[in-house]
Parts: sequence; structure tokens; C-alpha cells
Amino acid sequence: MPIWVITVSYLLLCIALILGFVRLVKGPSLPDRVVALELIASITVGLILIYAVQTGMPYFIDVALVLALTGFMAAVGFARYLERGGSRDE
Amino acid sequence: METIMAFVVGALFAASIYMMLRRSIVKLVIGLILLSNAANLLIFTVSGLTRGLPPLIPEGSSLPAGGWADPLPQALVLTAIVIGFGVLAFAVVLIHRAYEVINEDDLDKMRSTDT
Amino acid sequence: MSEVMSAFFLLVGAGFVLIGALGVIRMPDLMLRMHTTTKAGALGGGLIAIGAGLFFADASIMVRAVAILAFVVLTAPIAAHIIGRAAYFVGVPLWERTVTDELRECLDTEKHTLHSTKLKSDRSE
Amino acid sequence: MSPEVALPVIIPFIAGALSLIFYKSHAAQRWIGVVGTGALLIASIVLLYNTYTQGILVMEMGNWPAPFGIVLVSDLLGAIMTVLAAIMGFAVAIYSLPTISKDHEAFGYYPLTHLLLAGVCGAFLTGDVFNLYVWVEVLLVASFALLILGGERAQMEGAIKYVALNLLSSIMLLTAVGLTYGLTGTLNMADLAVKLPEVEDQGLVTVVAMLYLVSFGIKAGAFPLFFWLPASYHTPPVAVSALFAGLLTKVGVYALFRFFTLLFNHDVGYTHELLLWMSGFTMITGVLGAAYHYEIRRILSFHIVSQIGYMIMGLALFTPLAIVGGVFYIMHHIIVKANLFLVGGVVYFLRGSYELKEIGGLWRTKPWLGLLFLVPALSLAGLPPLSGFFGKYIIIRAGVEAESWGIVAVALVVGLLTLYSMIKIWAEAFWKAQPEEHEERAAQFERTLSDKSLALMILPIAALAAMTVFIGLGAQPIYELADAAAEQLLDSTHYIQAVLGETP
Amino acid sequence: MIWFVWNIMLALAWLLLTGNFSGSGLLTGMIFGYVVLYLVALGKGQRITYVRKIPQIIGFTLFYIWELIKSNVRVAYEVLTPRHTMEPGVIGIELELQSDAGITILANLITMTPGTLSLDVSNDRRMLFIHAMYAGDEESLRRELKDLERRVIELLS
Amino acid sequence: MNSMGSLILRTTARFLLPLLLLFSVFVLLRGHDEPGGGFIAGLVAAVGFALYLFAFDAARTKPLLVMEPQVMVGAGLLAATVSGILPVFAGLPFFTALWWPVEMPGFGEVKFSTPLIFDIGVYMVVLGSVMKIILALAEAEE
Amino acid sequence: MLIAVLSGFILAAFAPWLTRSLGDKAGWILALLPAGLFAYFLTWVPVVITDGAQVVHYPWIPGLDISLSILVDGLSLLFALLISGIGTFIIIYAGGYLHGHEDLPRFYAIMFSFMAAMLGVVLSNNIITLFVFWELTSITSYLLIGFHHEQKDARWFALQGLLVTVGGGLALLAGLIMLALAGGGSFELSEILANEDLREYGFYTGMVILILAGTFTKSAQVPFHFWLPNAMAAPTPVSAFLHSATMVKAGVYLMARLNPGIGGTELWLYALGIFGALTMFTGSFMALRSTGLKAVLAYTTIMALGTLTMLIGIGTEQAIIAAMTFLLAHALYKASLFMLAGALDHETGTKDITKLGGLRRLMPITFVTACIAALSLAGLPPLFGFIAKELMFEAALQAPTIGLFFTVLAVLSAIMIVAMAAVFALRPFIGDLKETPKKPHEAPLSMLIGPVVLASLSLIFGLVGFLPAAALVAPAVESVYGAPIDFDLYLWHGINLPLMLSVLAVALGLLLFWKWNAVLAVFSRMTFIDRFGPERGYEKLMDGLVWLAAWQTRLLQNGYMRNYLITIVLTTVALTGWTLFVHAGSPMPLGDISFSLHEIVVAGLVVMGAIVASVTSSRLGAVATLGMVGFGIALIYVFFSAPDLGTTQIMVETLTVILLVLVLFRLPSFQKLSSTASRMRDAVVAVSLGGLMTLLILAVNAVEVTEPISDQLVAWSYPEAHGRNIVNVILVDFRALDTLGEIFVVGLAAIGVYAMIRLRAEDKAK
Ligand code: NA
Ligand code: NA
Repeated sequence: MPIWVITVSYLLLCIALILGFVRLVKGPSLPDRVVALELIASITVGLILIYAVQTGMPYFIDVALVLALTGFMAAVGFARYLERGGSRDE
Repeated sequence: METIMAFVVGALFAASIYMMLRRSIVKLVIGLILLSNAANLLIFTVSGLTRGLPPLIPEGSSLPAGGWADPLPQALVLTAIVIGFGVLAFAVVLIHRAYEVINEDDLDKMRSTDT
Repeated sequence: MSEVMSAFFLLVGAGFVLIGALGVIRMPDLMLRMHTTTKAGALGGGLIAIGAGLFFADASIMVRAVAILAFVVLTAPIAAHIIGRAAYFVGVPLWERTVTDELRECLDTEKHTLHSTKLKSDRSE
Repeated sequence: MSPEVALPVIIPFIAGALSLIFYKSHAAQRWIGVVGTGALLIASIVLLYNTYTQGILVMEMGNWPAPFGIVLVSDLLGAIMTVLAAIMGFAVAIYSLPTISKDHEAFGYYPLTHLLLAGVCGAFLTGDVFNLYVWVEVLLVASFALLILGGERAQMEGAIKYVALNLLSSIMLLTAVGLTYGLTGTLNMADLAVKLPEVEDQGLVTVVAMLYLVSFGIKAGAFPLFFWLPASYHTPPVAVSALFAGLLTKVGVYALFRFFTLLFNHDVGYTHELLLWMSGFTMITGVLGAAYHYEIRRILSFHIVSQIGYMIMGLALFTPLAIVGGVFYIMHHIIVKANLFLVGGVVYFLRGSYELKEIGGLWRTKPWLGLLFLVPALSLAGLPPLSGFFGKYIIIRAGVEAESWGIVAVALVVGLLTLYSMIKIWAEAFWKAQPEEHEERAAQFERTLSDKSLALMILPIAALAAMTVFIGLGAQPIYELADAAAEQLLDSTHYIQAVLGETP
Repeated sequence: MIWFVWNIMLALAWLLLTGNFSGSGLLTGMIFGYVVLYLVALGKGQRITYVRKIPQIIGFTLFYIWELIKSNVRVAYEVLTPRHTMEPGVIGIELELQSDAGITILANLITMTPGTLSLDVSNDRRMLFIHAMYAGDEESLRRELKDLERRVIELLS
Repeated sequence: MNSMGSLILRTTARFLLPLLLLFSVFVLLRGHDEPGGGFIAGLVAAVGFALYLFAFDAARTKPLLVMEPQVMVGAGLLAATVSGILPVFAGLPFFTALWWPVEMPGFGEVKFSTPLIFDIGVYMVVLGSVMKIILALAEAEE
Repeated sequence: MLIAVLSGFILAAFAPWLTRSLGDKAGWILALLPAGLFAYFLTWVPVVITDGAQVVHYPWIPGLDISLSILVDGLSLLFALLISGIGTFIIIYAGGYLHGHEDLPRFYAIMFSFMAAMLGVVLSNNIITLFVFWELTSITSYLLIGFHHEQKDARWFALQGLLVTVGGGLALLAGLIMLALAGGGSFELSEILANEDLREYGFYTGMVILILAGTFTKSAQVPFHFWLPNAMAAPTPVSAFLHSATMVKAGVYLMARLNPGIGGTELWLYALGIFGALTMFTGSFMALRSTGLKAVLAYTTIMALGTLTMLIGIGTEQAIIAAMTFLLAHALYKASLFMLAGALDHETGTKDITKLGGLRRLMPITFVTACIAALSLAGLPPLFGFIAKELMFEAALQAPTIGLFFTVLAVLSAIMIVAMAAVFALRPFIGDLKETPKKPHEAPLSMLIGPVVLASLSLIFGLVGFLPAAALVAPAVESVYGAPIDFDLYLWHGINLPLMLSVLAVALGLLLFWKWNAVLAVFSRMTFIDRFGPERGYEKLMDGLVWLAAWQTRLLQNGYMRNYLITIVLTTVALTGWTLFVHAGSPMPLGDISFSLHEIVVAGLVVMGAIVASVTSSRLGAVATLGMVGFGIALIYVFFSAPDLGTTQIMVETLTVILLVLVLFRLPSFQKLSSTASRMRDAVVAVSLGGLMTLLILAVNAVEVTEPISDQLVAWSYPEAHGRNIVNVILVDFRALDTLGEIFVVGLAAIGVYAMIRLRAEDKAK
């Protein structure tokens, strides 16, 4: 794999990560933050996969697999919180 | 990278201690969670960081190919993560329960057992 | 060849992810932000997985890569649905240029139920 | 291989797991409670006997040779501590039968107790620093859960402080372990004893030692790190308080003894001088806290702190005699302090309060209880010929021999103030007549307490009191034990050789 | 569907027994399991049908991927262009599908297709509420969604 | 109202739970050779049940666990402890790994071992504990 | 011999039962033990006279140099005889005095324990054993002073006596240990005292001060004397025994015992001499002010103790002879007087001398006995007390350097004592019969036998001074002086200065007696004395202690969690940081700072996330950010070759977020609770710890580890442990025990959570 592919991929994902973080911090509503967290989970999947390719170690794909499978649980939790009438002003 | 991680870990320690020093029990427990993460990263960092050499032995070999990251700190951190999870699950529920009993999340108002 | 394909998937995937992230910053309200994350974000992750699977060129790894794609594509809409629904319930404001809102009138926030009758009767009139 | 080294860990583990499986049958849990702790007691006594007769015993878990796997090591200090833990476990198991409510039984009191004991024994026996961290966590979480059984407001408030500060301590321990591995590449204590001196920058070793000092200092309840203890120890059911009082801080003390004899003995002038200061302030602040309070369990809790000071003083003086004194003191104190809590519990069940101002008249109606209180109370204050006197005597003698006049003065004055607190309890709860305004409650409590329950409560108390007297009057064998233990502690070649084989 | 789950179970049992935890092992296990199940079902006088749908599933998947790419391009356009041309809105569409699985699949598909996002189903299951980026042309939007629903119904029949 | 009331989530949970459980068994069994192991596997399974719990409610989730969570914890602890004790009966120290390669006709060699029993114990404890905590919290909330 | 010493303890164990079953006769029968002991000790007298000191050795705790060895010489024998002899009468007396009292059984138990302890003190050859018994006398005495424990005063005074004597005792312990060290390590008195260079010990002064702290408190020397009169809260038999004849003399005993070893220095002379003389004077003066029967006697006891101390301090041949004689004389008359005081109190119902009068006809035996004993107290011929006082004057006159000081104080004391002796012996009996709470009549035999016998002995010994001189005093003097002295005791010494002083004292004393009412009137206006006495000091000390305890405890254990945390964190930073800068010598290289883009971005975001989480005002925002930090850390694990860690971190993070969300549901939102100043302070504290950790990592990272144990684990993983995932092999095989503990932690947490939540549910149900 050409190194520039890896570098560019990393670069794109890192920018995405920073943007996601900005939304996470800014909110303004809790669902906004949760959406940002979801996105960050996706980005994390991407980063892990790129890393697997970079190092040629397929083992790391399993980490991404687990994250892909369970990453949305946090969102479900937050949603449950909101639906049950948790504090909305944040 | 160890040097950078040293600062990252330091920052995590600082942030978590700062958080634990707030008056809210929620922040206390979030601070503890963060602190636990900080300690795990510290262990991971001080025994040296190795890129791309997971301690896994490929088929047909009896040693990891091309060297390995020290597996022992990894095992320690894994144990510590799990222990931390158990302990903090307890702590999280404790503050929940404490709030129900005391109806107060301000630590400054939880002084009856001391004085 | 497979390396080129792999690189292509990786780059496109990463690009999509970035677009999703840009959307999350640029879009004016929560619902619109979710449009970008569920689509671009999720697909981007999935594409990268395919790219990685191609790179290793191993059946078992490819199976996992496809599984990642499948999981991402499967769970992203669920998450979007569940967050969107919750956000709607708690009244996260919509962008001011939103044209219609048919859900609002069907929602009974007290009982936490959503009924279809009101809307239908409106339409049948 | 010596499988008996692992039994004190395995037995309570199995008992705990079985209690969980039979969680619906309280009767089964009680039986498992008594039988399990009884078996633990037997196993630990066997272990101590074998260790005394055969020397340091080592068990290489998983058949992986040290220092690569985890070893359990029974030297005399470890074996002694294990026996004490088992004694406490057994005594409290019996005391629990009449005093632990159905609710608590339903929510895991028995499994928690077993696992607490497992954690404590594991901590005493392990020869691996990370494994020590694991055991500390086991006992800590068990203690968390025991602490909140009942769910009272005070318990919650106490538990928050207890949990937060103890977790902080554990995290420091974890950090220290990580740094230790980073410095030496090993976790085995014997191996560390070999490799730490080889570290080029010995100052760095001292730095790590400081982290251990703080972490174990918190666990031990030493000054200025003890806050969690007086904030929480008086809140759980009294059987739990007794168990905690006897065991938990002693794990910290044990660890200090282990680490600051085996591993960190390279700069005694610095590290142990710090320990000495720590011990002095611990004694004073603890005893003054006790002087301030008028609630039996709070008084006793602060005394735990102050007594810890004596043990640390033994370690800090770091002469053979001082270490003997420290070990002796630990043995004496575990039994005495737990017993005082147990007596306090009886007082509560007879009077309905722990507040000294609300109770009285017990010397008139229950003179035997008075004697059973006086034995541990006067022992705690260090009056002869009870166990506490000999502990204090050895330590003070070591202090005089070392010409550490300041700490000797502190130790003596604190002894007097300890007596003051104990006499306060005695004068108020036993001598003073029952205050009339609380007479009704007292009478009601006394009526409700059945003879059988009382007998089950008194049984362990009397047994522990007998031990207190025995350790006093028959101090020679106990001294010999402590002496042998101290010899092993001070000459780490025994330990290293036993664990690593012929190459120290 | 239950047969499918059983099939996966058997495949895993195969993995366990052979100790070969790899993709090829899984594939072998699936085939092996399918054969066993087929025989069992025969014995019970039932037929396992999901295999016959494989071409249909593949076809649907391709369609779906196409939709996915379209939606992404559209989102990308919206994100990358400086001015927003969206006319978002929440609309309800009536459902023909009544099965849980059907509704769920449809809702997910809607979410992943261009410009639409499923929000919720009414409690009586008659109506699916969606958020659309381009709700200005409501009629064509409804048509598209109906088309999608038809495909799902076909798939599940 | 007990569940989140989302039909979509309920359907998904019904589908994802077995998938996650299978995946968890997969992760458990190959843990000795590739990333995974009892702990991760237990958490994956727990996440599956948690999803089910969020979609439905505690009453409908509990029966799926087959046994009471605390019994599962106890059994797991016992299994792990016993796996450590077994070698003692063979005259070996605690926790010495015992391997029983079993030649199964037609399947090749299958390796049972005490570390495997141990890992299964870990799996049960983790799953049981997490479920116990989450169920208790959910029940309290309901 | 050992059985003799310990027999009291054995009897004490059975005494309650015996007392109950023996009924009225209990006192008489129980007294057989001390009587037997007395006889037994008498058999030792010839042995000691002919063969000198005897040491009997019994092992106890050889490892700690503690033995039960017994030293029988003149001094210990004199004390043992007094203890058992007077004890016999006290036991009989108590049977009458506390007749029918419900607590008599436990009284006897404690009394016998006390007696045994006292015997132990005087007979122990091992100084630690001596100390053991010493402290036992304090504790038993405490229980006896607080006999009427429902009374607040009794409890307070009991505590006072205990704290003073035990406090001194603790100093004594240190002193005794030093004594042993000074003597080359032996803890046996017989060996220590044989040592010539005890006085050369480097810490001689400290040692003496510590020992004297013990003896002065026990023997009620100024300024510790105040506890003794207060101890009169005890029943009279106790006062008679403990506070006159025996326990308070333990201090005197020890000074006398150690005199040959550490006495004879200037320090010894001035410390004992001056404090003793002042005590003597204070006791006499306070006696003069008192109107209570027991108070008068208590103060005269203080006088006697002071006198004895002074004499031991003077340390000349004459002084030692005087001391031992005085000791014997005092024991005889004081026990007698106390028992008589008790009889008066018991029969009349009052202790106030001014309320008594004209009892000579109703209580003739008491009257006569009182007169004899009082004469001895006053030091008039032909009583033994006279001999003692003459010797005392002579010793004072001959004392080195400050003899005049001693003499003046001795005479002044003597004057006052004569007056009080007269008051005691005459006021209750002569004049008109006064109305008393109880109808008075003669006390029963049990209460009279003691005083009569002892008073008679005072008379007999006075007349035939050679008898006690040869048998009792001389061997004791030899022990105390360290060498035999040839002397004899007789009433008539010729007309010399001491005699003149005696005459003067008696004359002035009688004058004082005559004017006693006037004297009392003057004293009653001098209440200011009470405001400055050492007892006020004790009370102030106790108040101060309580205040200090409250102040300190509120300061430290203030209930504010963050103060606890700050203290702990700052302690860590101080200890570790200081050590790092001062002790860690190596320079701190910056180490590996190479990094890749993705690493630095992730690391940066982890830090940013942590900071945001800690300052955000949104709780769930903090939780979400925490989730992101978790993912970031998982990425770091992955980037540095730890796939298992990454996976675990992700799963744990997910579950943590779920838990937090489940729990936070009920908790209130964050409020801004702390001030900017406290935020700044907290930030400084937090950053100091963070910085420290950074430094630690850098320092440790610079250390190269050549052969970590993990290399061996990697090598074994596949061939030996049959696993390709080394981390997993470590977890389930190499370090399975860790994992076992770990899952127990998880299981325990689950039980705890369940208990917390379900208990509440049940509470609600109730
Ligand atoms: Na204590
Ligand atoms: Na290093």
C-alpha cells in the first residue's frame, strides 16, 4: 500500500475526528452530542482499519468489528435517557 | 511518542483530579473514571510503546513475527480495566443511590458522618 | 489490482467520513446533521472496511470486513432513528426553514404515544 | 510445591461462590459461612505451622517458575496475618448469626464476607506486586458492598468518601506497580528485591517507594491520609465494622511492612525517617479524634488510626526489636480492636444506642460484659499484663534503644490518651446509671435480645478476650513467632532464596 | 428465519469442534449446518426457503448499495456547497407493511436512502414519520418511498 | 411505560441479540489464539442483552438469561476456581494448565483445557455481573 | 514464693463466689489468705537476716527479658509484711464496713487483685514485671476509687487518679527501660543495682526524671499530690489500704529500691529532697485546712510520703534509717487511723470533724485507739512515731548543702501535724455529744480488731525499738543504703537538737489545736489557693485536651471531601516530588518525541476531551465527552500494538456510558457551586499531580530494562502454553490468579450494586 494513501486517509479521518469533537463539545443539545459521538465511533472504526492496513496486521480488524457492532449502544442509552424524561437543558 | 504520552497522561491525571475536587458527586465519579483511565495509560506508556507489533503468534510460528510489543503490561492493563470497570460500576450506582437517600448531590452537604 | 481497489476504497471511505463530519458541523439542525452522519459517516466506515479486506486478500478477513460494513449499515439507521425520535420527543428545535412538521400534531407527549389518526383524518377531508 | 499456601485464598473463594449459588437459602449460607471460615482457620493454622517448621513456603501458580508466573509465598509475617484474618473471619461469622438482619443476608452478606477474606488472605500471601493490587481490589470492592448494606443515609455519605479515597489509593498503587515494572521489567517481589538495587538511579527507586508509601498509607489509615476511615467505619452493621477494624487497615500496614523491608531498604535514613514522622502524627491525630467523640464506634474508629501509628513506628525504627514489636502489635491489635467493636455491638443490642450520653448501667446489670470490655479496652491502652502492653513495651523499648526520644514520648502520651478514651466508654456505658430519658428504649432492646442470640455474640467475644489475655500472659511463644517473622523480614535473602531458588 | 439462526448455531458448533475459528471454517460450518437442517426439516415435513431467496437478496443488496451511494453523493453535495438548498420537513407516510421485520427493514432503508430519515412509527403501525431534507416536493418523495416499500414487500413475501 | 416503545428498536434487538451472542461465543473460543477471550466475549453478550433490555424491559429480558444472574456469577466463579483446583488432584500446582486433546473421528483434534474452562468462567461472571447491575438499575427505574 | 505473690489473683477469681456463699463470715475467712501470707513472709525474715537478699527465678518471657524472678531482701520483705499484715485486717474490716453491700463480692475480687499486684511490685526482681504489677495497682485502684460508680464525683476522681498514676507510669516504663540499658541490658534489679556505673549513663538525667515522674505521681508528690485526697471517694477500707499503707508507697518503694543504684547524685538529692520537703509541707498545711476525717488523714499521708521521699533524697545513713523507720511507723498508725475514721463515719453517718463531738462514752475503744495512733502520728513518746520523727529531724539537720531548708519545713510540718493529730483524736470524742445522722455506738469487732492491733504495735514498737530495728528496719536499710549499717532504735537519745525541735513542734502544735476554730476561719477566706493549685492545672489540662481534640478533629476530619482529596494529593506531590528532585540524580532526558499525525491528533483530542469533560457545565455532555476520551484511549492502545486492550476499552467505555446514563437520570444537573478562587486552587493542585506523573513517566522511561520477564512468557506462549494470543495466555494461564481476582471483583461489584438497589426497593415496599 502506497504510504501516501495511508497518510491521506489518516489526514481525512483526523480532520473528521476534530470536527466531530467540535460538535461534541458545542452541542448545543444532548442529541447533537450523541450524534457527534456516533460519528466519532465511525471514525474510530476507520482509523483502526487504516492502521491495520498500515501495519499489515489483520488482527486489528476484529477491534473495528466489535466497535461496529456495539458502538451504537451509547446512542441507545442516551436516547433512553431522554425518552424517560431526563434533564433536557443540556 | 512516550514523551508525548507522558504529557497526555499527566493531563489526564490533572483533569481527573480537578474533576474530583468539584462538589458534585457526579463529577467525583466521572473524575474517578478518568483517573482510572489515566493510570492504565500510564502503565501502558512506561513499559515502552511499540508500533504495529501486537503480541500475537502467527500460524506456523512460535514467536510473533518481527518482534513484539511487551504483552505483560497489556495483560496488566486489561486486568486493571476490568477491575476498574467493576469498581466504577459500583461507584456509579453508589452515587445514584446516595442521591436518592440524601437527595443532594453536593458533597459539601454530606458531612454528617465526620462531624 | 486489488491494492489499487483497496486504496480506492480506503480513500473514498475516509472522504465520506470527512464529509459526514463536515456535515455535522455545517448542517443547521440536529435532524440534518443526522442525515450526514448516518449516511456519509456510516458508509465511509464500511468502505474503509472493504478496502482493508481487499488489502489483506484473505477470505476470513474479507468476511470480517463485510461484517463490519453490514453492522455499520445496519446499526447506523437504528441509532439515527432512536436519537431522532428521542430528540423529537424532548423538543429539540428544528431549523427555522423547515417546511412541514406532521409529527408534532400526532404526538402526545404526556402519554408518550404517537397516533396516526389525526393526520389521516386531516388528509381524508 | 506447597498447596497449603493457596488454600487460604481458595477456600473462601469456593465458599463465596457457593454462597452465591445458594443465594436463596439463608440457612445454607449461614452454614457455608461458619464451615467456610472454620476451614479457613484450620488451613491457615496448618500453613503457619508448616511455615514455622519448614521455613518460607512457595507455591508457583500454574507451575510457571518464579519470577515468570505468579507465586504465593508464605513467610511468617504472611502466615501470621493469614491466621489472624481467619480468626477474625471465624469470630465474625459466628457473631453474624444473631446480629445480621435477614435483609443483609438476602443481599449478599455472606458471599461478601468470604470474598473479603479471600482478598485479605490473597494480599497477605501473594509474592507479586500486581497480584497484590488485584487482591487489594477484591477486598476493597467486597468492603464497599458490605459498607452499604442497609442503605442508611450515613452509610451512603460514609461510603462515598470511603470509596473515592480508597479508589484513589488503589489507582496510586496501580501507578506505582506500573512504574515498578517500567523500572525493572519484573513484578515478582523476590525478583524485585534483586533487581531494584541494580537500578542505576536509586533515587528513582525511592521516588516509586514514595508512591507506594502514599497508597498503602491511605489503606492503612495513616496521617495525613486517613480521612476515609473515621468517615465511614462507624456506619455499617457492627459485625462489618469489626471485620473492617480488624483486617482492612492491616492490609495497608502489612504491605508497608513487606515493601519497606523487602524492597525499599536502600535508603532507610530517608524513607523510614518519613515513616517515623508519619507514625507519630498518626498516633496523635487518631487519639485526639477519639478523645473528641462520644459515640462508641467513632471512638473506636479513630483509635484504629492511632494504633496504626504504633505499628508503623515499629517498621520505621527498623531495628530487629522494633520490627518484632510491629509484628507483635499487629497481632495483638487485630484481635483487640475487632473485639471492641463486637462488644460495642453487644452494648448496642442491650441499650439501643452507641451514643455514650444515652446509655449506662451495664456494670451493674452485666458485670461479665464489663470484664469482657475491660480486657480488650485496657489491652488497647497498653496496660499490663494484657497483649497491648507487650506490644507497646517492645516498640517503646526499641525506640529507647534507638534513642528516638520524640517518638517514644509520643507513643507514651498517646497510650495515656488511649486509656482516657477507653475509660470514657467504661465510665459512661458501664459505670454511669442508665440515663432515664432513654431508659425505655434500653429496656425494650434488652428484652428483645434473646439469650441464645446473646450467647452467640458473647462466644466470639470471650474467645477473643481469652486470646488477648493469652497473648499477654503467654507472650513468649507469640514473641518467638514475631521474632522469627522479623528475622525473615530483615534478612531478605531468606525470602529471595525461597522464591527464586539458589541464586539470591 | 428461525432456521437461519439455527444454521448459524450449527456453524458455530462446527467451529468449536474443529477448533478452526476462521472465515473458511465458518463457511464450511454454514454449509454443513444447512445440510443438517435441510434433512431435519424434511423429516418434519417442512421446507427451508431462505436459500431460494439468495439471488433476490443479492439483487436487493445491489439496489440498496446504489441508493446508499446516491444518498451519500447528495449529502456530500449539500455539505460541501456553501449555500444550503434544503427544504427540510417531517412528513408521515402510510404503511402497508405490518410485520415488525418489514417495518424495521423499511425504516432502515429509508434512513439510508437519499435525504430521508425515519423518525418513528405510530403506535398503531399505520404511519411512518420521516424527516426529509427536501420536503418541498412532497408528492415525488412519497412516490419514491412507496416504491421502496414495494420492494421490501416483494423481498419478504 | 416499560420499553422505549420503538417498534424498530425492538425488532432490531430481537435480531441483534442472537447475533451478538453468537459473536460472543466466537470471540470467547478463539481468544486463546487471536484477540478476544472470556472478558471481551462476556461484554459483547452483555451489550446484546442490554440492547434487548432497552428495547423491551427487564421482565422480558431476564428469562432470556437462562439462569439468575447471580447464579451465573456464582457458577462462573466456581468454574474458574475449580479449573484452577483440578490440576492439584493431578499433583500439580494450582492453575497448572491441563490439556485434553480429544481425537474426534472425522473432525480432527479438539483441544479441551483448563484455561478454556477458566475463560468460560470469566465469560459467565462478566455476563452475569453486568446483567445483574443493568437489570437491577432498570428494575429500580421501572 | 511465686504462688505467694500470685495467690491473691487466684483468690480474686473465686472471691465473688466465696463471698456470696460464705455470707457474714466472708471477711474473716477470706482474711486467712493475707494472714497466711504474712506468716509465710515472716518465715523469710531470719533467712534474709542471716543469708542476705534472696533471688528466686521463674521464667516468663525470656525473649523480652521479662521474668517472674522474685527478690526477697529487707526492703521487699518489710513491704510484703506490711501489705499482707495490714491487708489481713483490711479484709476483715471491709466485711464489717460493707456488710450487706451488693457489690461486696466484686469488691473483694478487686481488693485481692490489688493486694497481689502490690506484692508483685515490691517482690519483683525484674523491672518489667515490677512495672506490670505497678500498672495493675493503678487499674485496681481505679476500680476501687470508683466503687460508688453511680456518683459522678467517684467516676471523675477515679479517672483523675488513674490518669495521673498511669501517666507517670508510662514515663516510668521508659525510665525503667533506660535503666536496664544503663545497666548493660539486664532487666533484673539484683543485677542492675550491682552495677557501679549506672550514674555514668549518658542519659542519666533523663532516666532519673522519667523514673521520678512515675514514682512522684504514684506517691502523690507535689505537684501531683491532688489526686490522692480525691481518691477518698473510695470506701474507707480502700483508703486505708491503698492510699495510706500501700499503693501510694509503691513510689517510695521504688525510689528506695533504686537508691543504691542511681541515688546519691546531686540531681537525686535536689529532686527528691526538695520535692519531698515541699510535699511534706503541703500535705501538712492542707491537712490543717481540712475538716473531713478522711481528708485530714489523706493529707497527712501526703506529708508522710513527702517525708519519705525527702529522706531517700538526702540519702545519708541517718536519712535511710529514718526513712525506713518512718515508713513502718506511718503504716501502723495511718492504717489504724483510717480504719477508725471509717468506723466513726460508719457509725455516725458523717465524716465532718466539726459535726462530731462527745463520742468518748459511746465509742470508748475507738477513742482510746485513736488517741494512741494519733500520738504516734504526732510523734510523741513513747510511741514508735516519735522515734521515727526524731530520726527524721536528725537526718534533715545533717543533710548536705540544704539541711536548713529541710529542717525548717520539717518542723513547720510537724507543728501542723501535731495540731491535726490532736484534732483527730480529741474533737470527735470530747465535749458535748453532737447530733449525727446515725445513732452512734461502738463499731463491730471486725472493724475494731485492725486499728487496735496496729495501734498497739505502734506502742509496743516504741517501747521495744530494738525488736523492729533488728528484724525489719535494719535489713531494709541495708537494701536501701546498699550496705549494712549498724544501728538501734530507742526512744531516748539524750537532749539534743532534734529533741528540742520536737518539743517546739509539740508546743506550737498544741497552740494551733487550741486555736483550730480560728485557724479554720482564716483558711475559709483563703479560697484563692484552690484557684491556683495543681488540681486546677489538671482540670485545665483536661479542658485543654478536650478543646485540642475538638479543634484538631474538626480541622482534619472536617467532612469536606475536597479537603481530604487535596490533602492526599498534596501529600503525594510533596513526598514524591521532593524525592524526585532531591534524590533522583539522573538528568531527565526528554525521550522519544517522534510521532505520527494520527497519533498526535488522537492524543490531543484525548487531552482536550478530558479537559472539556472536567470543566463542562453539562453532565451528559461530560459523559459523552468521556465516551470520546474512551474511544481515543482505545485508539492509542490499538496504535501501540494492543488489540485486546483496544477492544476491551471500547466495550467497557460503551457499558460505562450506558451505566452513567441509566444512573444520571435521577440526579440533578451540574450547578456552579465553587468560587473562582477555589477553582484556581483546585487547578493548581490538579496540575501539580499531573505534572508529577509526567515527570515520573519520563524518568522511568529513560531507564532501559534489558530482560523483562515477559520475554520468557512470549517464548513459552505457544510451545508450552499452547496459545497464540500471548496476552490471553497471560490472562488465563501465566497470571490466571490475577484474572481470578479480577472476576471476583466484577462479581462483587454486581452483588454490591444489587444490594444497594434492591434494599431500597424493599424499603419502599415497606
Ligand atoms: Na486501633
Ligand atoms: Na523503562
